Amino acid sequence: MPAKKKSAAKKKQKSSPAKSRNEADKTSHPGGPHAEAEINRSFSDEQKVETFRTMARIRRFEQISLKHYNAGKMGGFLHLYIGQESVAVGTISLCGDHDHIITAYRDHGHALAVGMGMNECMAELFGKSTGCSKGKGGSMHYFAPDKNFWGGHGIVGGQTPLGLGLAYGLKYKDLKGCSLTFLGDGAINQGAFHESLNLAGLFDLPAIFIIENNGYSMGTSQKRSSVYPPGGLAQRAEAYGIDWASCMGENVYEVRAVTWEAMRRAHEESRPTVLEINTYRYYGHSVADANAKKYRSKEEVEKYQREHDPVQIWREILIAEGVLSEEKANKIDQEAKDEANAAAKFAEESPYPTVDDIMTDVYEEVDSGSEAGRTGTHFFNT
Amino acid sequence: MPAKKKSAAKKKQKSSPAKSRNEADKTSHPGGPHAEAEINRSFSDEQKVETFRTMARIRRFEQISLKHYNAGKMGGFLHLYIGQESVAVGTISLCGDHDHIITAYRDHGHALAVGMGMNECMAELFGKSTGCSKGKGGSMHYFAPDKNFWGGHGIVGGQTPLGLGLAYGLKYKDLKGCSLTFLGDGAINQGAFHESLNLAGLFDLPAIFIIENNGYSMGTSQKRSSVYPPGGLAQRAEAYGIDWASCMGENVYEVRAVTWEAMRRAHEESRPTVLEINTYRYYGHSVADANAKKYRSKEEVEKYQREHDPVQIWREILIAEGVLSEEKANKIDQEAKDEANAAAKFAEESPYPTVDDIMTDVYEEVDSGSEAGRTGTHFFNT
Amino acid sequence: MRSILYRHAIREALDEELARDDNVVILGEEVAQYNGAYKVTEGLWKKWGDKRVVDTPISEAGFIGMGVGASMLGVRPVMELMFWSFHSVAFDQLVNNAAFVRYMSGGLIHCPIVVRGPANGGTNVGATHSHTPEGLFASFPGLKVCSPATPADVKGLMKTAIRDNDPVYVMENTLLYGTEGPVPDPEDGDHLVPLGVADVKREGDDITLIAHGRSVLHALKAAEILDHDHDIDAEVIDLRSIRPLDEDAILDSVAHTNRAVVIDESKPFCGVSAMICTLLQEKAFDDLDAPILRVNSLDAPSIYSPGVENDQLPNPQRIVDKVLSIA
Amino acid sequence: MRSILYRHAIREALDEELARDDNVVILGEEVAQYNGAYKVTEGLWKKWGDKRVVDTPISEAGFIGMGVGASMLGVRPVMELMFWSFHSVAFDQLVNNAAFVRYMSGGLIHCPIVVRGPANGGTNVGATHSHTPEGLFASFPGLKVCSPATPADVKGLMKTAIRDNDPVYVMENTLLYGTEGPVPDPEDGDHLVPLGVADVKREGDDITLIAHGRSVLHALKAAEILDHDHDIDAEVIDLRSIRPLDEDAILDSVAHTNRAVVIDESKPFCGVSAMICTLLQEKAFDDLDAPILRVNSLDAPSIYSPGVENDQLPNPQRIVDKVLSIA
Ligand SMILES: Cc1ncc(C[n+]2csc(CCOP(=O)(O)OP(=O)(O)O)c2C)c(N)n1
Ligand SMILES: Cc1ncc(C[n+]2csc(CCOP(=O)(O)OP(=O)(O)O)c2C)c(N)n1
Ligand SMILES: [Mg+2]
Ligand SMILES: [Mg+2]
Repeated sequence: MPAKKKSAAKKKQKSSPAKSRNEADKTSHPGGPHAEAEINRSFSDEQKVETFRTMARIRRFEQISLKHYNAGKMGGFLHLYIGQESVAVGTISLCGDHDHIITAYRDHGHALAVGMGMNECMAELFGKSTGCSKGKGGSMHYFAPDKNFWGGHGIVGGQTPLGLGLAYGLKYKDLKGCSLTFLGDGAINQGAFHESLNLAGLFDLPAIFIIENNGYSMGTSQKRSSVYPPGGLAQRAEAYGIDWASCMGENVYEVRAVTWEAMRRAHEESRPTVLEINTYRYYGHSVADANAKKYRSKEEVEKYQREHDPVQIWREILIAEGVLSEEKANKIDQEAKDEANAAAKFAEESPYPTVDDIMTDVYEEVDSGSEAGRTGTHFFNT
Repeated sequence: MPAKKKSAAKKKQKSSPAKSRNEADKTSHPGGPHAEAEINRSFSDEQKVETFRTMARIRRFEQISLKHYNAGKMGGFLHLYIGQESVAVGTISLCGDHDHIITAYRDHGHALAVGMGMNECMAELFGKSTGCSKGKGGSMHYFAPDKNFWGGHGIVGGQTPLGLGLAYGLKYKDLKGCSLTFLGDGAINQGAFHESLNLAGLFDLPAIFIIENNGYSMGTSQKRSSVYPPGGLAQRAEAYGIDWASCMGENVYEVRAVTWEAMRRAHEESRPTVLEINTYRYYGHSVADANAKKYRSKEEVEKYQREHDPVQIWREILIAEGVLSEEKANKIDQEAKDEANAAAKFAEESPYPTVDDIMTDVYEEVDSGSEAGRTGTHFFNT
Repeated sequence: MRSILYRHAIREALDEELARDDNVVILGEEVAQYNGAYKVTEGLWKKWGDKRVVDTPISEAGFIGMGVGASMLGVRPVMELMFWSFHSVAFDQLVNNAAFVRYMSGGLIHCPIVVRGPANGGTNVGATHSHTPEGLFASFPGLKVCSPATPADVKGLMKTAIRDNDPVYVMENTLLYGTEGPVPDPEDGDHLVPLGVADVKREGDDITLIAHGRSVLHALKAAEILDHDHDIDAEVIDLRSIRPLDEDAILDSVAHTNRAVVIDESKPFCGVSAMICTLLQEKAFDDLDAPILRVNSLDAPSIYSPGVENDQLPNPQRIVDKVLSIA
Repeated sequence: MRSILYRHAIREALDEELARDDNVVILGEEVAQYNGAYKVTEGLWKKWGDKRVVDTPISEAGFIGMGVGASMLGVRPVMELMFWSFHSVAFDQLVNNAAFVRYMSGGLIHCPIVVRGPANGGTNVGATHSHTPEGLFASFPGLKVCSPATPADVKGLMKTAIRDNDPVYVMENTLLYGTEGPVPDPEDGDHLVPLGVADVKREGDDITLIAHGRSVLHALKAAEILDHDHDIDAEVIDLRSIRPLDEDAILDSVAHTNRAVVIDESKPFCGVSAMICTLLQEKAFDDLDAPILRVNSLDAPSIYSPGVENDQLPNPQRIVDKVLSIA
């Protein structure tokens, strides 16, 4: 994680209009104009490569999960993060010791970005006791509080007050940090999010809400679910006197530059920000999304993949910068693939929780055998 | 109710800045500039006097309720509308056959404005079976669907989706009407309101949300409960691409002119509007508000009463216009007082519901003795 | 009789009611263009168009409240909750506005709304997505709740619910959508199942198994095992409606068998199973030869793991064991 | 022992815990500058300042969720719901996030939050403001719920709740705020009442009256009448906690008296009273000489009318009548 540097404050920072790869190529820096942002100038080569590795690992992790989901190894839902890697990785690459992360059910990318291991993540998908949540949470409910990662939440918008609470806790404890709360473009129409924005603005909390706008909530395009101001979804922040920005999410430099402004504002001014980061998901809403090919055209998907793929773009930027070579990139990718396959093997070979395990982790006081946990009947199995 | 006339459409109409009585006096029309608005030019003398009568009746009704509340004749809460009369009366004076009204718990003013009788309203406060809700709803839950009045709702913000639904129903049934949904300045921070705004904008519904900003939600001043854009609370509407306006509520002409723009938009374009109407309550949040004199100064209250009292202002305007005389005004006021006292007598003499009455009005099918209401056990009294 | 899927039985009910009454409108997330997350509304948007089948944003409080408001004006909204689990974000609209508006208005207003969707565990979607709130809603006077187990029942109850003038919450089950069963042909007339009438799904003399929703299938399976392996002849009562509740059917059966086990996928604290036990011990005290026992989901949040989730839920073996302990 | 008001006992508990642990923070509508809608937090803002006692906007979902999030980081928020009735707009945060985050994280996270406020009828505020959701919340594993009846119990349970590492929902009662009772002096040491321990508020041999919250006072009054007028010696068990529940205390008493009446202000469908009956009939089947009867609020939305609301609620006379029917 990078040393934090202060960057110049801009009150209402709207990122320059979306640049496709081709446009970006025309600027002097191979990474586009945002590469010159102060926060990116202090981004070490090693960190850049690690960022690429994390993105490659997410992509491979998701691909291998998909394979095993289709083979019937998992239950429930599987919401893939493929196509959005740069968002979690770019934003979380900025996080220091007191910055905290929380997201919705499409959480694998964020989990790997904060440093969770593929084994525990994959085992969770398989529902094994070696999973990060011991097989109790599943795909939608990854957690790693030791890595400042607070989930993985299944109820749309339900995590937004929790993210606000993380910021509240930081401020309460006088820690210089912030919370990054990720939500989807469909989630912005949940009441809890609106309440959270007003509270964030009113209490001057270091809370950053990141709308990952991938264009769709299930089969509903953004225009069919929301009305919003000309500046886009993030501009709703003005209703609460909150700063906002929006940007394209395909380029790590841009994601970092825009997010850093918000983090700086949180750290230095204890003020919230709403960000809209435009991105795209390549697969269906979840793997069970039977209509994935109906509500949007093959052409739309393929065009995005061709012109905006974040892993490919970052790879090319780093190669153009001379930070990465083709060989090194391929090697990283191969390692990611191997790691994901190994994780699947690990998951496959791990045991399921036992029936007794169903009854633990409900009450902390019971698990810890404290006096409070031993008094009265906590469970009513008959 | 006035014949509806189309007035010129202004897209985003922001009323002229607040005018105190003295300023208003300086304009050519004794009723201030809004008196010249088309909708007010078609406001007949008779209607103007009736409007005054309704305002006087509300004031007197509330005063007499207060007296009997303090004498222990009622239970629960009593949220007085005194100070805000022009808002309910001005807006509702515009309503036609297909315009519908819904509000929160501070509902007596709206109830009398739609034409409910003092007897049924007062009896409801006393909890008598002759009350509009048979004593079942109480002060917060007046209803008169035959007068397009849908309550009276106790959960802050909870009525806002219902108001939206009234607009949905009108549009669904192809009726040219709108819903007026009243809410307080504190209620705007409930999630359901935000969800309703997005839905109203998205579905092009003829829904008008009227924020009666009386400066406080219980003991919390507006600035301590909300962050909002420079244009005020209504400007939050921009987050949903919805038109908005704000105005002072003390002058019936102004309230009507601004509201009519919104109603015209609803009727002609099936588009929603958010209005902020600035007003003031003279008494505590409810009569039980022990701190009413602590969170705001006596001077603040008295200044408002002196300079902005809506009943007094309307009275003076109508006298200046020659529509009303001092004597006539006094007579109307005396009649209102007598009517309220008679209503209290009616209420006092009316019977309470019986214990059996507790069990009716739960299921329509049971009450009507329909087949569906006779099948199975609906109630589980032991 | 023709045999159709549970999901198609619902669709048929919706389709018929859309045809019967112009005021019926289907609303919910992904119900129109997407054809429903679980394909229950498949084809209805295409057939009935934008006015009658409406996609909503992810704003359950907003759109359910909107449905309640519209219903007061005489529209008859049939609202889909993609999962009943999402009741938690619309709770106020569901339990205050829908349930109480009639009462608080002294009977002036009625609220003919239907809210429907799946309410079940067993699909490895974890604690937030596996709520079974039928008892929770049935505890609010003003609401009606049903939980049909078969294609015929879900069709008949759905049509009844839509015609009912009170709010009715229909709890379906994703694990039943693909089950098949006989459903009367529409050409033979309207197929309606009244609310408040239980159904004896299997007759028997030795013990009464009382269930609703998917638990009925477990009970029937358990009854077979009991018959075959233990010579115990179990009667299976399918409650179908939770409120109104067919007390007579329950009491009659237990008067005959003198023993009962209640199977209810909800958690054991409170819930429908506790209500049935309470009723029975009160109203059939002298009929009972043994305590009424219950088979519920194990009392923890719903676990994700496909390896053990089924062990958390009622299943035939757990029912058999429970029966054997008192029979 | 000194005698203080129920409301002051709560305030004392909050004050002591604010002093004991810097992480304790009080949040809610009007809790600070206004001193609390029911004056429970009177003086605390003045004493502890803006950081420790915080006014919130009317955004229950937002601020309760905020409390849950902060609690995960080790803050110990004590959140006031001005009325527990307003749970309906914060339900998702209360039952999904607070209750399940520990489970879904495999035990990695704990959520030491307290939500408190009054939950009762009897003050003529109508159906939306008279919810008694103790059974509703107790039905969610992961939550703890208590409902204290006396000043000493509310103080002791509140302090325990604040120190507990799981979410605890404390249901107070506006009609109890002004009642007085003995509470140990703080100088004699911390007064703590454990969760999960019922209290025999009156000993007796003939029948057990089981109650919680204000119903305990009705039960005690009824016991006096039964003693005086009918020579029936009733034992009164105050559950105090709903979850964890002191099953032993209930079973022991009924083993001795062989009869029970449960008094619970909630509506009769499901609810705590149904749970107690279910437990008793299962675990004390052979001890029971008569069915367990219940006294609940009449099964309709809560009526406003001051003329009859008391008749909808449990009251001593209804308890006496019920006891006489089985004793
Ligand atoms: C309250 C609630 N309503 C509905 C759902 C079902 N659901 C899960 S994800 C989803 C779409 C969310 O879309 P978006 O917020 O854009 O996130 P994305 O899936 O695109 O990442 C829906 C409707 C839910 N989980 N919670
Ligand atoms: C959801 C909910 N939270 C809290 C309350 C308690 N309460 C009733 S009115 C009120 C203040 C509302 O203020 P505002 O919206 O400004 O309306 P006003 O009273 O000024 O008319 C509060 C906090 C409630 N009834 N519902
Ligand atoms: Mg999306
Ligand atoms: Mg106000």
